[in-house]
Amino acid sequence: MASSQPGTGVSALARLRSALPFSSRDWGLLLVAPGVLLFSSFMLYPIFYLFYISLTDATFAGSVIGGGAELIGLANYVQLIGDSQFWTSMTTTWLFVAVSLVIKVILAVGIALLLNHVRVAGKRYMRAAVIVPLGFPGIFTITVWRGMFSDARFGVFNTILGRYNDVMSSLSAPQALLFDVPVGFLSGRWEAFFAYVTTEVWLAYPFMVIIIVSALQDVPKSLHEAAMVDGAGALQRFRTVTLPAIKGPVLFASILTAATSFQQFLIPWVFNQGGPSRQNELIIVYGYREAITFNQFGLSAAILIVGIGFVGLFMYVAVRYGGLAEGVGDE
Amino acid sequence: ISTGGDGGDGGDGSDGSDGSDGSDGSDGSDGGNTGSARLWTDLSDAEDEAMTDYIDQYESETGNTINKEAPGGELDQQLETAIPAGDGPDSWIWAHDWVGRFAVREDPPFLYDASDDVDVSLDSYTQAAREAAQFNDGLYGLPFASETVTLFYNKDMVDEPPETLEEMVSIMDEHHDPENGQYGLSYPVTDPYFASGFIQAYGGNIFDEQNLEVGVDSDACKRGMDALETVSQYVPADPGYESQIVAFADGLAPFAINGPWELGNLQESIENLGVTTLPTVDGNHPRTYSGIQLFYFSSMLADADQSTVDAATGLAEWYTTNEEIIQTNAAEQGYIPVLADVVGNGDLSSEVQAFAKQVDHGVPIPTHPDMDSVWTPVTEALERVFNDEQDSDAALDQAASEIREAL
Amino acid sequence: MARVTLDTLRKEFDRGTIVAVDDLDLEIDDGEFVTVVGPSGCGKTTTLRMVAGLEEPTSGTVSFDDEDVTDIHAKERPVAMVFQNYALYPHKTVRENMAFGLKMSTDMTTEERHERVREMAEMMGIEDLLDDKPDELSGGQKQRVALGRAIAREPEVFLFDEPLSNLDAKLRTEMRAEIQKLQKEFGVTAMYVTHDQEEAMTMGDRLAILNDGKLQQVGAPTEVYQNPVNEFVAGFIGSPSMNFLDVDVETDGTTATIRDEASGLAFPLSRDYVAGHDLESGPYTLGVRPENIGVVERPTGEETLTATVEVVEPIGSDNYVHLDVSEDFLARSPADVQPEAGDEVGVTFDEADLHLFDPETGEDVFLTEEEIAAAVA
Amino acid sequence: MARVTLDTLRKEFDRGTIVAVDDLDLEIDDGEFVTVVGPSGCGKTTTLRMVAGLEEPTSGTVSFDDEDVTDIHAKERPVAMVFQNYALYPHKTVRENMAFGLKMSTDMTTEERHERVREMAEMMGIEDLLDDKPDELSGGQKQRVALGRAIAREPEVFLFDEPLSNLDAKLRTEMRAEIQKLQKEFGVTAMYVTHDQEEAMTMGDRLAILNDGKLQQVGAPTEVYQNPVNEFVAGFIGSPSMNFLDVDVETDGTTATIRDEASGLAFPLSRDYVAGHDLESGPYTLGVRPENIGVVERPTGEETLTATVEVVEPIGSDNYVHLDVSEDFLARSPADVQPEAGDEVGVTFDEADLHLFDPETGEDVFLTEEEIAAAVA
Amino acid sequence: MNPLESAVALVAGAVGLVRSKLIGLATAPKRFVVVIQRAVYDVRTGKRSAWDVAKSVLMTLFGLAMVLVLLFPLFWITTASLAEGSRLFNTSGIFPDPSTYNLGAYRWVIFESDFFFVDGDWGYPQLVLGGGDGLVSFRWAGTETGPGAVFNSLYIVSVTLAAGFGMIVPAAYAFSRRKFVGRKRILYGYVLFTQIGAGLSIATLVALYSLFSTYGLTNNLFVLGLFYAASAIPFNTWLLKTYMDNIPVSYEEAAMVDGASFLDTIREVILPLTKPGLAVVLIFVWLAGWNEFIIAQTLLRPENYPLSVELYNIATEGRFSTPWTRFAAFANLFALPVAIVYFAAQRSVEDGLSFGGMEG
Ligand SMILES: Nc1ncnc2c1ncn2[C@@H]1O[C@H](COP(=O)(O)OP(=O)(O)OP(=O)(O)O)[C@@H](O)[C@H]1O
Ligand SMILES: Nc1ncnc2c1ncn2[C@@H]1O[C@H](COP(=O)(O)OP(=O)(O)OP(=O)(O)O)[C@@H](O)[C@H]1O
Ligand SMILES: [Mg+2]
Ligand SMILES: [Mg+2]
Repeated sequence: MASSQPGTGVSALARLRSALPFSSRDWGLLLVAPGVLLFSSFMLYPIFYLFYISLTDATFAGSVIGGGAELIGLANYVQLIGDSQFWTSMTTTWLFVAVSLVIKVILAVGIALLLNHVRVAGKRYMRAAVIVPLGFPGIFTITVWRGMFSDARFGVFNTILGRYNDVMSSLSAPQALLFDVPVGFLSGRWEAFFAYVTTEVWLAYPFMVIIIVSALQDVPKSLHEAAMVDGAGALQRFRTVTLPAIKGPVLFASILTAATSFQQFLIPWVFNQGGPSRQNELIIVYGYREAITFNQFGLSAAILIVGIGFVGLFMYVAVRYGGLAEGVGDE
Repeated sequence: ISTGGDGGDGGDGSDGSDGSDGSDGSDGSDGGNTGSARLWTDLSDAEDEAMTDYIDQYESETGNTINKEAPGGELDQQLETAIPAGDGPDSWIWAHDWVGRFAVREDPPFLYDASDDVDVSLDSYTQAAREAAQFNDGLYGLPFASETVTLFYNKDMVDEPPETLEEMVSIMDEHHDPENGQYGLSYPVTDPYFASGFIQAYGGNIFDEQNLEVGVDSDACKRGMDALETVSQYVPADPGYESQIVAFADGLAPFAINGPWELGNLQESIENLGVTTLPTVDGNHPRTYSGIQLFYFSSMLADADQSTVDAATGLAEWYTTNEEIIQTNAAEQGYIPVLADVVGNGDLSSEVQAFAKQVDHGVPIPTHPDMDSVWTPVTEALERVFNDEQDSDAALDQAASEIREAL
Repeated sequence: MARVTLDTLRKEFDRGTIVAVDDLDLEIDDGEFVTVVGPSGCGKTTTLRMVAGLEEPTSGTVSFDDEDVTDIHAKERPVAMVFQNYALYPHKTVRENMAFGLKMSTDMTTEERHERVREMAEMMGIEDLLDDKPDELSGGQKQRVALGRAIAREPEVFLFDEPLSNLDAKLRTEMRAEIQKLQKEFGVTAMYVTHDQEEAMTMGDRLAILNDGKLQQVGAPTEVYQNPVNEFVAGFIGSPSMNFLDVDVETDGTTATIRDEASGLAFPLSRDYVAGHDLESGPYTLGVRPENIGVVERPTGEETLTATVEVVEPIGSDNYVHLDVSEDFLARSPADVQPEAGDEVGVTFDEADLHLFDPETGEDVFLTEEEIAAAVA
Repeated sequence: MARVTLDTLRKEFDRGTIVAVDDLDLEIDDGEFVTVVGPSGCGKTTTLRMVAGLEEPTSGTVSFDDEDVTDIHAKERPVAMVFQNYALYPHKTVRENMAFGLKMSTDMTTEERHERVREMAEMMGIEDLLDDKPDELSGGQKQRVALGRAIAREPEVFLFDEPLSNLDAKLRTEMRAEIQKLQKEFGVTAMYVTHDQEEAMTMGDRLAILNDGKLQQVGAPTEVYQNPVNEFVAGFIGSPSMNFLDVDVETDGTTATIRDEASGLAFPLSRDYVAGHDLESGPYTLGVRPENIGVVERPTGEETLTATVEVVEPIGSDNYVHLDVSEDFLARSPADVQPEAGDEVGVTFDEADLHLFDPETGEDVFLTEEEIAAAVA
Repeated sequence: MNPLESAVALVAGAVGLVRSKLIGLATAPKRFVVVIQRAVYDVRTGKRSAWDVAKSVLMTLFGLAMVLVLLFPLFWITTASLAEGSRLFNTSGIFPDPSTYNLGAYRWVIFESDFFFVDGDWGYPQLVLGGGDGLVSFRWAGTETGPGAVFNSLYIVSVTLAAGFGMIVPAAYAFSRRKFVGRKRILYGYVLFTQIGAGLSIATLVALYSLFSTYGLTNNLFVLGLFYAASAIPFNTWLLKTYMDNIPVSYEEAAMVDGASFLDTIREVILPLTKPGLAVVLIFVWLAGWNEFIIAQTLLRPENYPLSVELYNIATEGRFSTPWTRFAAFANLFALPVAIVYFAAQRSVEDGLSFGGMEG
């Protein structure tokens, strides 16, 4: 056999290739580039622009577009920190994210478990039906929910509560169990908050259900059986087999939906514009209102940049510690 | 980039050729001085149909072209972006409350001072209307109707329309029974526009535009507020507009306080509908805010050809001074005339007359550029009071201080 | 620990269209190790699962020590099972995996449990892995953990479903020994399902052969190997498997000859043989194992048969000589017998090594009904 | 069809930290069948993938018939590959799967392709499956389709990556014969990767043993079996594997004795042996295959050694007798030698069957450098 | 496959999916009866205990009840779309009086609104021979006002789909299979941006408008379609990449060894195997272009409004109130086809969204 010949054509070529920063293997970049380009120009660029606005004294849209705004440095941010409405909005937003997330997860896990259970007949159709809300436009469903939450005596929920009261009082239940109808779902601070959360949960549960169902179906049957043979009852099997298996996907879905919740705009806007008395202005509504109603574009931009910053930070932490980008790092 | 191909943009029918800047009136070929202008509206179906017919009429009479568009959504938001981008309309129709807000804009300006282009005498209009179209000596539009809220009543439930608040309260007492879904009144009481009549009944001003003074915490307003609180006890628990109107429309309340825009709808659902002025409070007529409908002149006209300016202002002049139109609109749309001649003659329907009378008692909405800084605190104050969260005096005090801080 | 009795155990699937297990009777003594073999789909797994309580029998009963457990839930049976894919809880450490069964079925304190697990782990040589997660382990290590988990509970019955089939040959040999050692040490009754010849032959005290849901034969491995009750068992046990030939026997009661036209076989049986066996003329299936066939490289003409060599496969210690006697006819000869492909060779075998089967029923023709029935008891 | 030459072929992964294939030289003759074996991770798959063009060598060349194809893309090499998991396109029918290669690399019409596929399918006995999708097939059928797909293109070089490892024993034997038959029929050059002993021994014309990316020995299977060049090859080839014993040799040039304290071994070598081999005193590793060890049930004391039986595993035709000579010391004896566990037995072997390896390098001590170098050429 | 063929195939696939699901749904009662008969039989022959059957029945009923509760808003609004008048509430109960149900609102949507044709003035497509810029050109005949919002929506969505798929699929493939400079960083960035979507659009509304108007791109359906595609890129690229990661590389290698070129491999192997993933991406990208209205309303002029904007305009049409019946009818016609496809694609969606392999 021929002995080793260092410097044959191949190895020389290979060496040359590895010396270049770009090599022929990088043509994958070409496949990615158009998307990155389109994304950057339509998504990233506006963010930078928004950041620029946040450094100006722009008052209304026209002063931005018409170029009548002047740079004023970080004054808007400084003003923000001193604005009590900003802190109200931040707290409300985080509370909204947290509360809706918890309810969402519990509800979605419940639905997924039930609609994946052997004893439920026709569960595939039920699953298909249950995810349908995701296909409807938000402006439609949210408007409908606003209608249902109407403060009116004849609003859907108030009617239901009224019927409930009738039934309860006919059973001569104590007064404490009755509701004080009509409940002003949209005119009380916590009532409105409750309405937001309910709607948000309804909007987001389908995505979570899908992901949990997928995960449940990936759990090997033999794990359940192993636990059974090990003497574990239904509850313990849920804890030791099911729960760990769906933990990852639930975390994943939680991160994604939480980030969306954080940016929820339509619900508060359509329901009562973040009211009553600006008490429920989620961060985006707050920013939007500062710009549109109060002609404070510069300040509004600062608010929104802070909002985007939070989402970015949140996603970063999630990606870092939530294993969200698993498979990204295998280079 | 073409958007053609699938018929996606074929929908623009008649105005396909005319670009989007609305300032190319000069291409009106041989006519020489005919032009085209772009008009934005946000009207109900019936209003829109009527407007289309009038515009056709105008076009055939003058040879000018008017491109009427309904951008939908919030008209002011559309304007906010479109005008600075040079893509706005030459004229639009809206109540006068935006005059101040837009007139103070510079870099770029939003409105066009048409003092030099308008030939009709401003004296043709009522005084309130005349004032509403002007701001700091500029003429930014022409008025054609006014509106305000007044009292609707169901003749099947109310034999004689009440003259005083006491009379009204006693009728309401008769009917008010929320347990059984019966109410005394349909009235969106937390909306300052609706609530203004009672609050200002004693002569107070929520906001005094002339002197730039906040008056919402004045004693007069506080007394007016008591009156408002009195009637508030008879409305359904939800102050939202839709939940209010339904009670009256379903025949469950004898009274509603609402505007002319509901006239058509309510006539449909209530067989015997009556309209009258708001009852007096301690002998005072409630001073409701009134809005004046204007043809606004947009800053687009500043750089446009003269023919476009003529087309736009011409339409406004022709429309606002055409007695026939004003008369018909009053009859069909419930528009309250502001053309002095029409207001004077007695050909108006009783409903419109009632509205017109109420306008007379009322005051125009202030057009100060920062009125939103007034509305929001007042709305919130009203909500707090309605929800029994705060005493009415304290609420008004708080609102006043918030307004002073913001202005 | 426990005697396991299966009594006319039956399992149907899909409303009776599939009979996975067909009226199985089997008794496994206390501490006995029974291997269950059979082709794919013959019902091995289903049987095991019924014993574990993971599958409900259609009819029949499962008893442990005369106590009928058919209706008792899996989690209450004193059974441990090792699954083919190990079924280790992926999110638990090795320690937690092994302690889980104890936690569920005993009221030991955490410390006691950990102590027990440590002992177990030491015994299995995995004490260094206790804090690892399953996916950090190699196949053999996983297997050990699965075993350890099963043993830790000190079950009375041990069930194995092809536990070694995912391992490579070397590891398989090692683990085989380990399992046997542990089973003996704890004296646990064990049922071991496999489709591996070597495991089947070497591991069990007794071997049960299933086909099509029916029990074919139960017995000591060598017994089954030497005296298969029917053609199926004969062909299934042993590797390379027994050669079969369709033959005609001509007999006059004192002498007899086995003939096969195709290959030119004419094998006279001895008088003793004929006298000792109750043979009639007619068609039979002749069976003879590869290792019982002699290959004579330079045929003298005195051999039973001459045949042409098709292929010679050297497997190191021996050669597999493929002959054209019938399809897939194989002789296993010592490594020093090395004919070339195409050579004519002589073929010999001894009448004592012959098996004759009824071509219809497949049963060994010399066995009585009773003997055949006894083979499965 | 084509001679395949690998010239100092090398593949590094992870920037040189992993050397998967270490300067491999190998020449495969036109029409030759070479099996490649070695432990897991030794670089078998990587080598194959470099021949197929799926992996770019770090250095070295691959040539077909003296034409350097190192830089030629996989799709242009006249190569067919059968993957371990078959890699049948799950969304295509069997027919489409088999026709795909033809469609891609020839300009046959659809009809011609289908005709060819039909022929292939008939040959492989899968003509009834042509319209099925892969997941409706059993393992063996999938394997056949994968083979058919590979053959249909009439490649010049055939590459197999453990194609049978997912099949059960019986099917494996069957498919083994099938592959060999097809390869001979088409005369295609073939490289066959496996870690199965039997496949390695029986399938190839030559056997190449890899360890740690390095070629250890190439040669006819029996040659490799009988004369392994080093301890690794000796231990790797043959099943059950060779027994190793750490021994001391005492020699005075004419006589020599092999000693092992632990087991009490003292084996005198014959004068002829000593004269014929160049032996020095010192430590060695002694290797002897299980089948070369005789077990005497009633030791007379004349045997080489006496030892205690640990376990006897009957595998039907033979018994594996585990002895306490050293760890895992195994003798393979005929089925009629049946000692009980715990029995004292005599152990014999012949000096001709002994292998002696250098305990440091592992090389066979009787081979010269040249001979060792020649073993891989 | 040319674009037309793939579009046809896409539609045919969707129709097939819907059909099979609907057939399944239609035959469900029959299967249900069989299940019940079996259960009865099993109980009678003692194969199952009555309690066992009862448990199944209870669980199923529970599931059914839950589905009904969850879908209540949609059901409720559908009844509202059938009601008389324009109001959402009636003082007599939750649902409008069934005796007043009528299809008036739907008639309005079809024959009077701008849904299909402006002002509901229906036309029909006509091919014109010897047109200006080609042998055959196409125009709408029989309508004075021209085609309506649905055509704008479809146009936007087709641009979004074409651009989205054109960029998402190759990029996902590259991320999954190739190594290249910056791969990790870009992917990381995408993951960070997956959820900055709807909120971002509102936040950057003005910035966007000024960007678009600077380059004269307002009122351009094509550019708007591109914009939606851009907003869909990060999440869907990542989604599809994850899906592709689970397809064994050996299929591609087999194809390569079979002599398939890169493009052949993509077409014959990768794309067919990625189907469920593609289905999900299709749905998500579609929804991105179909449902958005805030940006559309800001950037477009009325003649180009898609359905979503028209819907919003109906919602805010009244001075102070929403004409509910019309709104509901419009929304139902707008969203129902999509929702039905979504319903039918449940299997693919579950497969395509499987992140089960992820360890938390
Ligand atoms: N849940 C089930 N539903 C329907 N049929 C089943 C089910 N489980 C097993 N079967 C059928 O029962 C028969 C026996 O299956 P079983 O799994 O017991 O075979 P096995 O001997 O374990 O096979 P293998 O060696 O392949 O594991 C097969 O025909 C199988 O198809
Ligand atoms: N893509 C890769 N990146 C990094 N290391 C690799 C890669 N492919 C193979 N290796 C490493 O190269 C070595 C040889 O791998 P290879 O797959 O060729 O082994 P093998 O002999 O085929 O093993 P097996 O019998 O397990 O299939 C191993 O150490 C493996 O971990
Ligand atoms: Mg099995
Ligand atoms: Mg390999």
